[in-house]
Amino acid sequence: MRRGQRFDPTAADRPVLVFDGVFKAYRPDCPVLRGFSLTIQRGEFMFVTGPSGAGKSTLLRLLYAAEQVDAGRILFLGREVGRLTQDSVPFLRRNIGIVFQDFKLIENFTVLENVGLPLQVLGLPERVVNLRVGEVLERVGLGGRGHERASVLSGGEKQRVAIARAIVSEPALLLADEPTGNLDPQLAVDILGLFEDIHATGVTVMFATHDRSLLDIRPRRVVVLDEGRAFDVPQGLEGAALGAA
Amino acid sequence: MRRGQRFDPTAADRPVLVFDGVFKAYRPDCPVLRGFSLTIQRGEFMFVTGPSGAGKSTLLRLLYAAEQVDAGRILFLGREVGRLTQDSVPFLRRNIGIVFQDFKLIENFTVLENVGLPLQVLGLPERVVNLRVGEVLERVGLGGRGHERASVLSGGEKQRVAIARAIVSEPALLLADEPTGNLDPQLAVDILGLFEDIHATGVTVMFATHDRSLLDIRPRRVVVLDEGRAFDVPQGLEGAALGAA
Amino acid sequence: MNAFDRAFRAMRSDLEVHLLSIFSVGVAFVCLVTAMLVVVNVQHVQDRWQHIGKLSVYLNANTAPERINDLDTALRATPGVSGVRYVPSEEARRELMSDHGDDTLAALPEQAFPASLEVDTQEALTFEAREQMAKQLQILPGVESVETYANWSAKLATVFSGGVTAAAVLTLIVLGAVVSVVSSTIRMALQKRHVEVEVLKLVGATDSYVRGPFIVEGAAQGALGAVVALSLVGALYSFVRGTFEAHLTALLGVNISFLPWTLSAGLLLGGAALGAGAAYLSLRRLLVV
Amino acid sequence: MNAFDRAFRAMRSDLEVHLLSIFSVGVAFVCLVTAMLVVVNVQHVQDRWQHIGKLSVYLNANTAPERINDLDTALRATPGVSGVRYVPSEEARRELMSDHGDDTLAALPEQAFPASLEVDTQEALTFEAREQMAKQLQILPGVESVETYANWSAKLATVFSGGVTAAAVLTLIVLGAVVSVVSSTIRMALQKRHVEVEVLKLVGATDSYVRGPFIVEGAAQGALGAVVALSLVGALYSFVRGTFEAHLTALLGVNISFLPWTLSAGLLLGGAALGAGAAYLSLRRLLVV
Ligand SMILES: Nc1ncnc2c1ncn2[C@@H]1O[C@H](COP(=O)(O)OP(=O)(O)OP(=O)(O)O)[C@@H](O)[C@H]1O
Ligand SMILES: Nc1ncnc2c1ncn2[C@@H]1O[C@H](COP(=O)(O)OP(=O)(O)OP(=O)(O)O)[C@@H](O)[C@H]1O
Ligand SMILES: [Mg+2]
Ligand SMILES: [Mg+2]
Repeated sequence: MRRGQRFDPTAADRPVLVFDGVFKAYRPDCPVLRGFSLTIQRGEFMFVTGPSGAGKSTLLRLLYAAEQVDAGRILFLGREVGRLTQDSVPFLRRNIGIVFQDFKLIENFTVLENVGLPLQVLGLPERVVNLRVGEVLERVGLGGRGHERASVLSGGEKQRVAIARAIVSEPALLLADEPTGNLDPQLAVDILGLFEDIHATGVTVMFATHDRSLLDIRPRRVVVLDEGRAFDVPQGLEGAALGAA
Repeated sequence: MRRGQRFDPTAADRPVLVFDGVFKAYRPDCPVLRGFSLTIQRGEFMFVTGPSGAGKSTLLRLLYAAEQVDAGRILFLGREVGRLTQDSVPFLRRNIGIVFQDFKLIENFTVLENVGLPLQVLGLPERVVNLRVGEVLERVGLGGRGHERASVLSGGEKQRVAIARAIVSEPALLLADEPTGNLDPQLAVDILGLFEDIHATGVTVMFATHDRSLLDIRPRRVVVLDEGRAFDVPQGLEGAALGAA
Repeated sequence: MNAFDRAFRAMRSDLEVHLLSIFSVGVAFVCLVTAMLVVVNVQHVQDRWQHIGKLSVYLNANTAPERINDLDTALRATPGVSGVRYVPSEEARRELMSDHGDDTLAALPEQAFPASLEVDTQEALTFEAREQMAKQLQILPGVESVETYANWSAKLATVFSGGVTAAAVLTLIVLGAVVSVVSSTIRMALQKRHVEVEVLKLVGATDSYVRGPFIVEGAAQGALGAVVALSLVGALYSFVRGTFEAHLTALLGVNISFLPWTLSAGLLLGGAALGAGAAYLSLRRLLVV
Repeated sequence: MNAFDRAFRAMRSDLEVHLLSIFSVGVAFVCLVTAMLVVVNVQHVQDRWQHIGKLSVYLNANTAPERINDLDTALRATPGVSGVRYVPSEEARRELMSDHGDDTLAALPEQAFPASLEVDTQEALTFEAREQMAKQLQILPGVESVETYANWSAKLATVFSGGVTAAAVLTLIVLGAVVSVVSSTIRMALQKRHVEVEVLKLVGATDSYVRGPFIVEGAAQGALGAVVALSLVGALYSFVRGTFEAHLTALLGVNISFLPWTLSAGLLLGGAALGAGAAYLSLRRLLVV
C-alpha cells in the first residue's frame, strides 16, 4: 500500500487514519468508546494515554480488525476497516506493525522465528528473513539472542522481541500498546528513540502508554482517553489542564 | 507457619529470608546471579530493581522453588528452599503470595475463580472463599468485576487480578514482580499503598520494579541488581551514587 | 471444588473433544465386546455339548430285535445311564434330514443311516467315564460303533480356544488403543491447560490435587467408552437375535445370550481403571514444575 | 517454511501425541482391513466355485457298467463339457474320508457313497446352462441324482453378502472412528497452538496459510494410520498363511491372498483424504479470529 503513493498523488495529503464517531461497548451499560473521533495525518507520531481500562487497547484492536465497531467508522488509507472482507483483513494487517500489550510471542518458537513471522507470512526467502531479523534484533538490543526460545526470556526481553516483530516488516502504521511497561527507564527512553527513528522514515506511529515520563520527553500530540471520551492535546501534556489523574 | 511464632519465641528474631552466596546461571558464560547474599528481616519492605535481564525475576523464582540455585543457599524461615522435597514445595508456596510479571492468570476462568485459587487449593469452603475474594477485589478496585472471564480484561485489570490473587491467602511473604508495569501512575501509587497496608500487618514484602517514581515516593531499602552483582541501598536511591543505570 | 467438579467442568468446556475421544475408545472396545460375546456363546455351546452326556450306539444292519432288546436292558442297568431310546434306520434318516435340510444327505441310500440306541447319561458322569462306557459297549455283539461325540467336543474346544486366543489378542490391541486414545486426550488436555496446571502448582496445590481431575477424566473416558461399546454391540445383538434367533438356536443347540452383567460391569470398571491408569501415566511428567 | 515444513515441525514437537493418535487411527483401520481381507478371499472362493463348473452325476447302486459307459460317452459329447471322470463307490468313500478325516463318516456303510460321474464343464458355461444340463441328466436311466453345487454357491453368496454388509458397517464405524480421532487430535493441536494461530493471523497470514499445516497433519495421521493397519494385518496374515496355508487351501479350494495393492493404495489415499477432511472440518471455526 505504501507503494501506492507513486500512483495516486493525492494520497499523501489524505489522512492515513480517520476515526469517525466510533462507539464500542462490550457491555451495554458501560461503553468503552462513545463517539470517538480523530484524524491522524500520514507520518504523525501520537501518544494515547488514559487510566487502566479506559479503552486504549480497544482502540487499537478496532484498528487492526480484531474487534468490530458498534457504530461509526474507521478509515485506514481511505478504506473502511469494518467493511473489509474476511479475505482482505490479512492484507490490512500486513500494513500495520503491532506491539501487543501482552506481547503475544509464541513461547516455544525461538526469538528468530518469532520476529521473522511477519516476513515468513509474506513468503520471503529464508535468507532475506534471517538477515532482516538479525538487523532488527540488534536495534532492540537483543543481538545474538536469536536462537533462544521465547519462553526463557525476561519480561523486558520479551517486550523487545515483540517490538522487533512489529517493526521487522517496515509497516506503514506502527501501533504500540504499552511497549515500555516492562523496561527500565533507560531502555524505555532508548525504545522511544527507536520509535522516533522509525517515525523519521515516514511511518505513522500510535504509542499507547501510561508512562508520563515518556510523554514529557518531547512534546507530541497526546490523546487522553477517559470515561469513553477523548481529549486531544496537540502539543503534549505539559501545561495542559489535565492533572496526573 | 505464621502461627509457629507462638510456640517458638526466637522465631520472631530470626531473619525471614536469607540469601547466602547464591549463584545462578542459565548459560555457563553468562551467570545471572554471582554470589548474591542478602538478609531480610521479618516484616521488611524491600524494592528490587535493575535493568532488564538483570535477574530480578530469577531471584524471586529461586525463592518459590521454580528454579534451583547452582551454588549457595536460600533460607526461608530457617529452612533451605533448595533442599525441600517435592512434597513440601506446595507448603512453602502456600506461605508466599506471588504477583507474576506475566500475571499467569487462567484465561478461561472468571476473575473470582482466578483469585480464589489459592484458597480452593487449601480446601476452604466455597462461601468463605467467595467472601474473602470479594473483599480483595474491592481493594484492587475491581469490585463487581468478579464474574468476567480473565481473558476480556484490560492489561491493567489483569495485573490487579494477579495482585488480588497474591494477597488473598494472607501470606507471610509477598513477592511482587513488576506489579505496576501496566498501571497508570495514579493506580500504581494506589497499589503501592495497598502493599504498604499489607506490610503494616507484619507481612514481608519484596517488590521488584523498574519504576523509579515508585522508589522515590518513600525511602525504603532498595536492592539493585546489575551484571550479576547486588548493591544494597538501605534508605532508597535518593542521593545514592547510582545514577539512572 | 473437588476433583470431580473440576473434571466435570473441564470436560464440559471441552465437550466435543471428550465425546470424540469417548467414541474412539468405544470403537476399540466394540472389537473386544464382540469377541467376548462370541467366546461366551461358544462356551455355552461347549458346556451344553460336554454335559449333554449323549452316546449313540450304532447297530449292525442285521442285528436281531431280541439282541437290541438285550442291549437296551443292559444299558439301562449300567450305572450313570439315565435313558435309552431306540432309533430305527428310517427315523435316523428323517431326523438328520429335518435337522440339516440338506439335499446331499437326501441322496444317501437308507443304509447310510444305521439304527441306533441313543443313550442319555447323567450329567455328573465325567468325560472319561463316558469314554470307558463306550469302549465296553463297542465289543458287545451287534454293535457296529459307538459315538461319544468326543470328536465334536474336541472340535468345539478348538473353536473355543481359538476364540479365547482371538479375544486375548483383541484384548491386548484394545488395551493399547484405549491407553493410546486416553493418554493422547489427557496429554492434550494437559497441554491445553498447562497454564492452569502451572498456576495451581505455584499457588501451592499438591500434586494429587493437580492430578485429580485428569485422572477422573481418564477414568470417565474409559468407562464411557465401554458403555458406548456395550450399547452398540447390545443394539446389534438384539437386532441379530430378533431376526435370526430361531436359526441360531437350531444351529447351536443353545439360546444365544448377551454378556452376563458381571462381565459387562467388569468391562466398565476395567475401562475406568484403564483410563485412570493411562491418565496417571501421562501425568507423570507433570510432577516437575 | 511451507505448510509441510510447518506440519512436520509441529508433529515432531508433539511426537508422542501424534504417534498415539496414529495408533488409534490404525486400530480403527485394522477392523476395516480385516473385513476387507475376508471379503476379498470369500470373493475368490465364490469366483472359483462359480466358475469351477463341476457337476456330480450320482448313479444308482445297481447301474450296469455298460450304462455307465453310455452315459460317459453321452456326457463327453454334450457341448460345454470339458471332462468326465468315473468315481466308483469305494473311491468316493476314500476321497471324502481323506478330505474330512471324520470318524463319523467312516462309520457310514459303503452304500452311503454312491458311484458317480464327475463332470467338468467349461468355465464359460453360465449357471443357468449348468442347471439346464443337470435337469436333462436327471431323467436319464441309471442316474440317481445330479449335484450342481448350486446349493454351495448360494450358501457362499450368502456368506459373501454377509461379509460385504459387515465390511460396509465396519467401514462406517471406521470412518466415524478415524474422523473422531483425527478431529480430536487436530482440535487439541489447535487449542495447544492457539497462540501461534492467533499471532499468525495478527501478522497478516491468510486463512489458508494458517490452515495448511493442520490439514497436512490430519492427512498424515489418516495415511499413517492406514499404513499401521496394513502392516499389522499384513504381519498377522503372513503368520496365518505360514502356519495354516495347507489347511486353508484345502478347506477353501483357493489360495488365500492379501489385499491387492490397488486396494491397499486406495486405503492409504482414503485415510489421507479422510484425515485431511476431518482436519478441515475441525478448522472451520478457526476462520474467525
Ligand atoms: N473482549 C472483551 N469483552 C468484554 N470486555 C472487554 C473486552 N475487552 C476489553 N474489555 C473491557 O473494556 C475495557 C477497556 O479495555 P482496554 O483493554 O481497551 O483498556 P486499556 O485502556 O487498554 O487498559 P489498560 O491500560 O489496563 O491496558 C476494560 O474494562 C475491559 O475489561
Ligand atoms: N529458563 C531460562 N533459561 C535460560 N535463560 C533464562 C531463563 N530465565 C531467564 N533467563 C535469562 O536470564 C536473564 C535474567 O532473567 P530475569 O527474568 O531474571 O530478568 P529480569 O531482571 O526479571 O528482567 P526484566 O526486568 O526484563 O523482567 C535474562 O537474560 C533471561 O533471558
Ligand atoms: Mg490495554
Ligand atoms: Mg522480570
